[in-house]
Order: sequence, then structure tokens, then C-alpha cells
Amino acid sequence: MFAAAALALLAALGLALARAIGGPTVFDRALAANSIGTLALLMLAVIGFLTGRPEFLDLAILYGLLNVVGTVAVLKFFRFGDLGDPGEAEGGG
Amino acid sequence: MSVAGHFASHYSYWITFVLMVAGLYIVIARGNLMKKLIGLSIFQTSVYLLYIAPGKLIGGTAPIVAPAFKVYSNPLPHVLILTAIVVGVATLALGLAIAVRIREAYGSIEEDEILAADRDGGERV
Amino acid sequence: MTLAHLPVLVVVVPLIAAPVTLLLRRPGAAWGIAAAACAFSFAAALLLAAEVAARGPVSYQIGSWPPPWGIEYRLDVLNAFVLVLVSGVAAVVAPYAWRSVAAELPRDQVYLFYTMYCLCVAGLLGMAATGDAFNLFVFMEIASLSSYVLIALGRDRRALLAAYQYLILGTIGATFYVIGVGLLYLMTGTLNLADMAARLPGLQTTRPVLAALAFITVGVSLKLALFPLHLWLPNAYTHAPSAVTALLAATATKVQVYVLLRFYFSVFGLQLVTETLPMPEILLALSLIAILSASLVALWQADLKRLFAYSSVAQIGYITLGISMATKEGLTAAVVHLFNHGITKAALFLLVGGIALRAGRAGFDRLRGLGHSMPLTSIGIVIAGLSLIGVPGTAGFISKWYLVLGAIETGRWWLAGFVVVTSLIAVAYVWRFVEAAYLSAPGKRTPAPGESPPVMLVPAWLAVAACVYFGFDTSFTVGTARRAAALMLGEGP
Amino acid sequence: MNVALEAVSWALVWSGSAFCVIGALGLMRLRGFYPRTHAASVIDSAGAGLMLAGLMLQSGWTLVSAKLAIIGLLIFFTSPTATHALANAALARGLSPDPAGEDTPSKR
Amino acid sequence: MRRFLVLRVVGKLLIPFMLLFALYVQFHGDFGPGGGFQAGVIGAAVIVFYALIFGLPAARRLVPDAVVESMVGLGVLLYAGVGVAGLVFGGNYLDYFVLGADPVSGQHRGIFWVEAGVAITVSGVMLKIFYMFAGRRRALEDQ
Amino acid sequence: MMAVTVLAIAVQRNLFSVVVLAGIYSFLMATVLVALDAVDVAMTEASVGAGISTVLLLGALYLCGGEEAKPLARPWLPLAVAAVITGALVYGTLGLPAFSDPSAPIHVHVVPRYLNEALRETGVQNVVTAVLASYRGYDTLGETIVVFTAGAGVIALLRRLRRRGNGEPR
Repeated sequence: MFAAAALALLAALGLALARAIGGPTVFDRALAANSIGTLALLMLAVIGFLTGRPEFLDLAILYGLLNVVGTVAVLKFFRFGDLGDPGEAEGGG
Repeated sequence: MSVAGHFASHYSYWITFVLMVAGLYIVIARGNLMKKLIGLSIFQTSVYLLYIAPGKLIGGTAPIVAPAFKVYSNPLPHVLILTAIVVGVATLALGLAIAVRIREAYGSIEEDEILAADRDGGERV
Repeated sequence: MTLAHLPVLVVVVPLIAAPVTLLLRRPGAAWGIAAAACAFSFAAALLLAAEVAARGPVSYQIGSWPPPWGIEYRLDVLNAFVLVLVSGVAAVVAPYAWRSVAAELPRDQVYLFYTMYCLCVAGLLGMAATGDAFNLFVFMEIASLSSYVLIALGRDRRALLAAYQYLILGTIGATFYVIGVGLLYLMTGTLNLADMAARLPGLQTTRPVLAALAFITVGVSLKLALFPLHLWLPNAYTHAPSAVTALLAATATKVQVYVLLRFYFSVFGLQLVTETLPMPEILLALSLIAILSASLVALWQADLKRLFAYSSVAQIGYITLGISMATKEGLTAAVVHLFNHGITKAALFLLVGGIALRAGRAGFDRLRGLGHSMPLTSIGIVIAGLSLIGVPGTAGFISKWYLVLGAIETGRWWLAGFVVVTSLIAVAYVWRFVEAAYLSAPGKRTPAPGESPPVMLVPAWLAVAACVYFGFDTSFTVGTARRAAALMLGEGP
Repeated sequence: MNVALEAVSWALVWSGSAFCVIGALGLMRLRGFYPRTHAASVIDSAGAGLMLAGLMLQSGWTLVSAKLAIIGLLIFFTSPTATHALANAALARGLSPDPAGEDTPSKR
Repeated sequence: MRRFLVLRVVGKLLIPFMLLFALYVQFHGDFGPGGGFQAGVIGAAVIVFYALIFGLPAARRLVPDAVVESMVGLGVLLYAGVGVAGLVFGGNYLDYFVLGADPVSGQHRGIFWVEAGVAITVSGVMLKIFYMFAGRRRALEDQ
Repeated sequence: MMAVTVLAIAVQRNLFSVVVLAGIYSFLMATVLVALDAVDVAMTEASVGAGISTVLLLGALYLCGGEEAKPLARPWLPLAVAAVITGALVYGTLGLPAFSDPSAPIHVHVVPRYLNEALRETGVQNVVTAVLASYRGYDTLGETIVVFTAGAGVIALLRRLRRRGNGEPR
């Protein structure tokens, strides 16, 4: 049932984690991190249904949001080095 | 209780130890100031499990009262750990700030280099 | 109305003062608020101590929730005593900081210094006042985080490193403490110290409780700089701003000692601590090593601040020595020494701070002939130094006296001898100052004649006067300490 | 809830989780960073999308469903963005799209 | 960051939603998971996200330093002030029972303001720390 | 569920790209916390660990330079210390109540009142919020102050100083 889905997700998490640990470049890791975020989000949703308390989807939303922020931060860091850099932004952005 | 049974029933604690020891090991063994801080936060994270895992009741649910549920997990550890997380992030932020300042003052965040710099510096002005 | 709420106001007033100072962003106003808050706390602590002495323990339920559910402030003779010490030192150091901090910190950092100062004081007071194990941790963190910052504000770049080391060790210590509390909580289901104590009998020999004892001991020992775990202290004290050194040396470690006492005697109970585990023996051994090694190391220091920092490690050894006896005399000695050493070190570091202000720093090469250029400061250091040695007529003598009494009472004459002999080492390092200040010709680095400004000298001399005063009038210190010891040993208030 | 709906929902959840595993496998097995981004997007779009749809059917017409929809939209918008930005950054940092050049981790 | 056009567009879409979510977490804390701290962190994360996409100076224009710094202090004052209000109305410190007409509404009111205080401080602090870290190199160069 | 944690530990043994891994670690930890019913904690852990800490670490990493730590010279002492501590912990926890034992002291002593009365006494459904903000509100005040301390501390440490130059040693 849901438990099976959870197990599948768990396996996927494990694989992604292996990539995150092994990944030769930092981008691999960031990619894996992003995927792990998504998988964890799904996991949460499934656990919510598993325990019969789907209200906890708030948490999943939070994961989704933070995932983006985290990934963008990592990227920005590796792209420009500086988190506060406006990049090539022109006015009117 | 048999050893295996004991192991199973205290599983959560074992994980806590492994995390804790890994974190502590990083703190003590690593010379890089940033890594030390990360190790420190892992060390603190392990404590979260130590508190929260025993609060769980199998068949229980999160402590948000609703008519459909009778058994809830223990909310008190959650409260404590919320506070502990906050303390952890505060410590992390401060530690990082100090590390940044150290980097600016010494030009390095490797502990041995810093100590060497101080030793060579000899008499301060 | 106010009187009934004093237990919480003692802590909350400096706590509220902190954000106010941050919002005002003016050094002068910040200083005024901080000093006023500390003074208020001191007055409140005195009133509370009187009340506790007259009527026994005071309990205050925060949020009106009854104790095991809500957080309780519980004051007995011991904490009230510690409160008086902490707030007293804070109130004395605050006015002193005015000039000292202005000289040592850039102007736009000054108001933040007072924010941190208030937080540190509030944290220490909160630790002393609370009757809840986890609340104690929270306030421990407030006090430690703010003290990391305060130390890091020191002028030298080594201050940063010292603060960093302190941060790492302090956090490990705090985490150990949390682990210990967690184990206790898992066994008793409560966080209230009194409730915990009530539910522990019967569980005393179970392994989690023993492990909890070990963790709490190690964690708190890290913070109180017990011998093998003291490595952070000398650096931190040496490189921190003078006012901070005075505050921390006089209060921070003392509050940790209080925490240790509280857990040993109020929560775990004498029986567990002394009989099940070889705690007294371990403490005794560590204390002896601490006293001996730190005193000897102190002898070779080139900087007066550092010298006194090592002497602090040694003096903490005396306190734990008193605890390790676990008898009434021993505990009395520990509590009295806690207080006396607090004021003595406050006096010393305040005066040394004056030298640092005039001379840049307090290396021995700048102390030559200081007796002539800064006579009041020098004589103050000598008097406080005498108290450190334990010369009769000073506060230090009283605590050493009880320590010796305790040693003799338990039949350990060699221990009494040890205390006397190690005091001689203290004579040696205080003599180094005397030699430099009075018997040497002024060197080229000696500051030009001129005292430190009165706003620094007066608080310092207040502390010096306290050293002498409590050497003669022992009714407050010894009286309270005796009652605290009796309380801890379960002989009733 | 009727049986047909139930069955559809289960099918969706199951296939979603299958896609997740496949994606993760790809993430693990594929050589080179750029191929891996494809595997990751399998997780993000197919896996997550199907699964959320299945869960939505489970929960029916409620707030929970709405939240699931929000999550779905969120992933729908953000994860391609993130992947795009990631690839962009990797390219800018000089990571060669040629799979042969992959095993020389020049930049970390 | 002209090259990240996609990111900018998505960011614009996302930011209002995130803010809304922060408010939801703040006020829904009584019924579901969440509360002041989490809401504060999310609120800070929104601005951080904005800064990541549009650059720190833009974020600083949006939420100036002075505002952030006063948020840091105000939140604590609000929390402590609720406690003092308990004193003023004749209860103990942090006593919410006395704040409302009946105990439960008093509790409600107390919890509400307390959580608001937490959220303000937390978002202020997190944002301030981010500004401090992210803007440091620039400040160094300016000197 | 616990397998995830074990994997997380494996992550921690590896110290490359620590920051990214720390973020992943936080996500996993939060998921485990959800499995343990600690929803609020998970939310906090996720937002703090994956959101704020990552950003902070990156910011600091940028300022500090991201060079690698050197390999260890003498790993034995730390290992020994860690082993001793594990020993103490293992010793201690062997006597603890088993996982999910409803008769453990923490479930019988203080908590029932929270669970049974919180709704009536505070009118808040989420018991964690009720305990956090009301029963143990003072702890939360302390927690806020801790955050405040960190914030003010960072301001104090990282403020650009006109008089002192670029953080150079005097």
C-alpha cells in the first residue's frame, strides 16, 4: 500500500544519496541534493497518508520551497562565488 | 532480554551514538574551522534523536489534538528540541562569524596554520 | 506587587535591557541602561537573599503554571547567594566598563558590547535562579553565546581564536549537559529539578542515571574549566576586553560550579555521588593536579592577565577540592571560596584592566616600577593578591581556613598541608608582581605616572574593599555558606 | 470512495514511485553530469507528478488536495528552473558537456 | 544575472507565494505544525531568495538594514513585553490567563503575540546575518 | 525509516562538499523526525538546516575560501575520545526504557496533562505550540533571546569598523 510506495521512495533516496556522496563534481551533488529534496517531499506526503494525517503537507510545501532556495544558493555560489552579487542584472528587474 | 532483542528495542539510541560519535570525531579531528562547526552541528543533531525517538509511540500520531486520534506521541521532547535546534543554529551563526573574522585576521582557517602564525608572530605589538 | 515578582525580575530586567540597548544604538544610553539594569538586579538579589534567609526557599511559577508542567524559579540559600555574587559583580563592573570599553572598542561597537553584557549577566542570573533543568540549558547558552562574542571583541586577533576555541568546547560541554539531562528526563519523565530529585530515589543505581551523572559532570566541568578541560580559559581571559575578563572570571565559572553543586547535592543526592561512584576521589585528584599545575604554570607567565587566568584555574581547583570532601566544612569552604574568589578575581582583573588601559597591555615588562606611576592600582593588586594567597585579614583566608578545617575533619592532614603549601606558590606569583612594581626601576615601557580614571578605579577599589571586608565580617558569607552546605547535605535549611 | 477511483489512484502512486526509483537509478548509473540531469528530471516530473496525482485522488476534493496541487505546481515550476540554472552554472564553470570529459573532476 | 531569465521569472512567481506561506505557517501554528520560529525562518528565506536572484543591493533596498536591525530588537521586546503585561495585569511573569476576558482567550492572545515576537526576531536575525555574510566582501572592497 | 538515518551517517563520514551534504543531511533528518511524529521539529530542522544553514555556510565559505582540509595527521586520539564517549553512552542507554514503551516515565509523568488538558486550558490544538508558547513559554523566551544574542553577536563581530581597518591585527 502506501508503505510500498514509501519503500520505493526510500530506495530512490538511497540511490540519490549514493550519487550525492560519490558525485565527482559539485554539480552532481547539487543535482542529487535537489532530487533528494523532491524525494523527501514525496516521502513526507506518503508518510502523511500512511499515518492518516495528511495535514502535514505543509511540511512538504516547505521542503519544496527550501529546496529551491538551497539549490539556487548553491548555484549562485558556484556561479559567482558571491551570494549577494547582482550578477549582470540590469535595472527594471 | 536477549542481546538481539535489546539491540532492536534500543535501535534509535544506536543511531544516535553513531551520529554523535561521527560529529564529535569531526570536531576533534578536523583542523578546518568550518568543518569543525559542521561537525558540531551534527553532534547537536544527534541529541535531537536522543530526545525525540523515545517520545514516539508506535501507533501514536503527532501531538495535534484531533477527535479521530487517541494516542499521541510525547510533545515535550519536541518542544525541548525546537529550542535546541534554535540554539544550534545560533551557535553555528556565531561560530561562522568568528571563523570569518579569523580568516580575515590570519588569512587561513586551518587550525595548525593559525597556531603556527601565532607562534611565529612572537611578541605582539 | 513588585516584591513578589522579584525572583523573575532579577533576570528579566537585564534581559529586557539588552534589546533596548540594541535599539537605541547610542553608547552612552546603552551604558546607562546596562548599569541601571545591573544595579537593579543587585538590589533585587540582595532583597531576595534577605527574604530567603528569613523565610526559606522561594518558588515562583512563571506563567502561573504549577511546577512540573511550567517552569519554576526556585530560590534557596545557595542560589540566592550566587545571585548576589553575580549581580553584585555585574553592578560593579558595569560602571567600570564605561571608560575601559570606550578605550578598547571602536565606537560603533560599544552599544553592542552593552547588549552582550546585559545578555551575559541575564544568562548567568537565569542559570542560577531557575529550577528547571532545560531552562538552565537555555540560559547557559545565552550566557555562553554572549560571552563568546564578548571575548571575540578583544583587541588582539588571538581573542578571536580564543573565542572560537571556547565556542567549540563550550558547545560540546553544553551538549553533554543536554545529553545528561535527556537521560535523566527519560528516566524520570520530568525536567523540574526538585521533581526530578523526588523521583530519582529507587532509580539511583540504574545505568542511565549514572551515565547522566557522568555526562553532566563532564559537560559542566568543561564550562567551569576543571583541570584537564581548562584549556580554553587562559586564552579567553587573556585576550578578552578587561571588563569582560573581570565579569567572566568572577561569575561565569562560579555559576557553573553552582550548577555542579546543584546537580550533585540537590538532584542526584549525596549517596549516589559519593558512594556509588568514585566521584569524590576523581574530583579530589583533579583538583589537586589543577591547583598544583596551574599554580606552577602561572609562575612562568609573562603577562599579568594570563598569570591571573591560570591562577583562576588553580582557584577553581580549591573550590572543587571543597566539593570533593562532601562534608559540611568542605562544602562551606567551597561556597565561601566561590564567593571570595569571585570578588578577589573581580578586583584583580579590574585593576589589571586599569594597567592595560594605561600601558596597552599588562606584560611584566610594562609593570616595572608601576608602584610609583600607578600607586593606587598597585596597592590594590597587592591587597587582592594577598586575598588570593589567603593571608589572614582578607577574604581568601576565610575560605582557605575552612578548607583546612574540612581536611582535618576528614582526617586528611596531608591535604591541609597541601593547601598551605600551594598557597606558597600563590605567594610566589603575587611576589612577581610586587617585585616588578616596587623593586624594579621603571623601564622604558612603563606608563607615565598617572592613575587610571576614577570611574575605573572606584569600582575596582570597591571590589578590593570587599575582599578585605569579607575577611573580617564573615557573618554573611560563612553564615550563608554554612546554611547552604547544610541544605545540600540534607540537614534542613 | 469507489473502487475504480481507488484503483486508478493506486496505479498512479505506484507508477510514480516506480519512476522515482528509475530516476534515482539513472542518477546513479548514468555517466556524466548532463545525462544525469535527465534522470533527475524524471524524478521531478514523472515521479512526483504521478504520485501527487495519485495522492490527490486518494484525498478527494479537500484542502489536502489543494495543497497537493500547490506542491505539484511548485515542483512543476521550480525543479526545471533549478536544473536549468544548475546546467547553466556547470557550463559556465567549464564542465564539458562531452561525456568523455566527465571523469576529470577539475572543479569541485 | 541576465542569463538566469527563467530563474527571475519563476522567482517573481514564487516570492509572493512564499510570503503567503510564511503567513500561513505563522497563523496556522495553533492547528498544524508551524509557529513563529518557522514562519520567521521562511520569511527570512524569502528575502534571501530575492537577494539571490536580484542581488543583495536590491534586497537591501527592499528591506533596509535599519529595519532589519530594529526587527531584531523589537521581537524580543514584544515577547518580553507580553510577559510584563502579565505582571501589569496582576499575574505572574508570562501569565497569559490575565490577558483576556477569560483564561482561554487570554491564553490565545498571549500565544498569538508571543509567536509574533518570535517570528519578528527570528526573521530579523536571520536576514541580518545573511546580509552580514553576503555583503561582507563588498564592504571590504569599499573601504 | 531508520535506514535513512544510517545512510545519513554514511554521508557524514565523507567530508567532501560538506555543505551540500549537510543540507541533504538536514532533509533526511527532518524526514526521520516526521516519521517519529515530531512534525514541528521536522519543520524547524528543515527550514534551519536546509535553508538558513546552507546559505550561511555558503556565505561564510565564500569569505573563508573553500579550500580542503588537510588529511589527518593523528586520528587516534580523537577516535579514542569518541570511543570512550560511545562507551559511556552505550552503558547508559542500555538501561533506558525500550523504544515506544508506553509505560516509560516520560509518557506517564508530566505529559498526560499537556495532552489531555492543553486544548481546554489554552484553546490550542497543536499541543507542541501550547507547550512551547504557554506552559514552557519562558524557555521560548530564552530561545528567542538566544537567537537575538546570535544576531547581535554577528552584528558586533562583522560590522565594518571605521577605526580598525580591514580586521588586520594591530
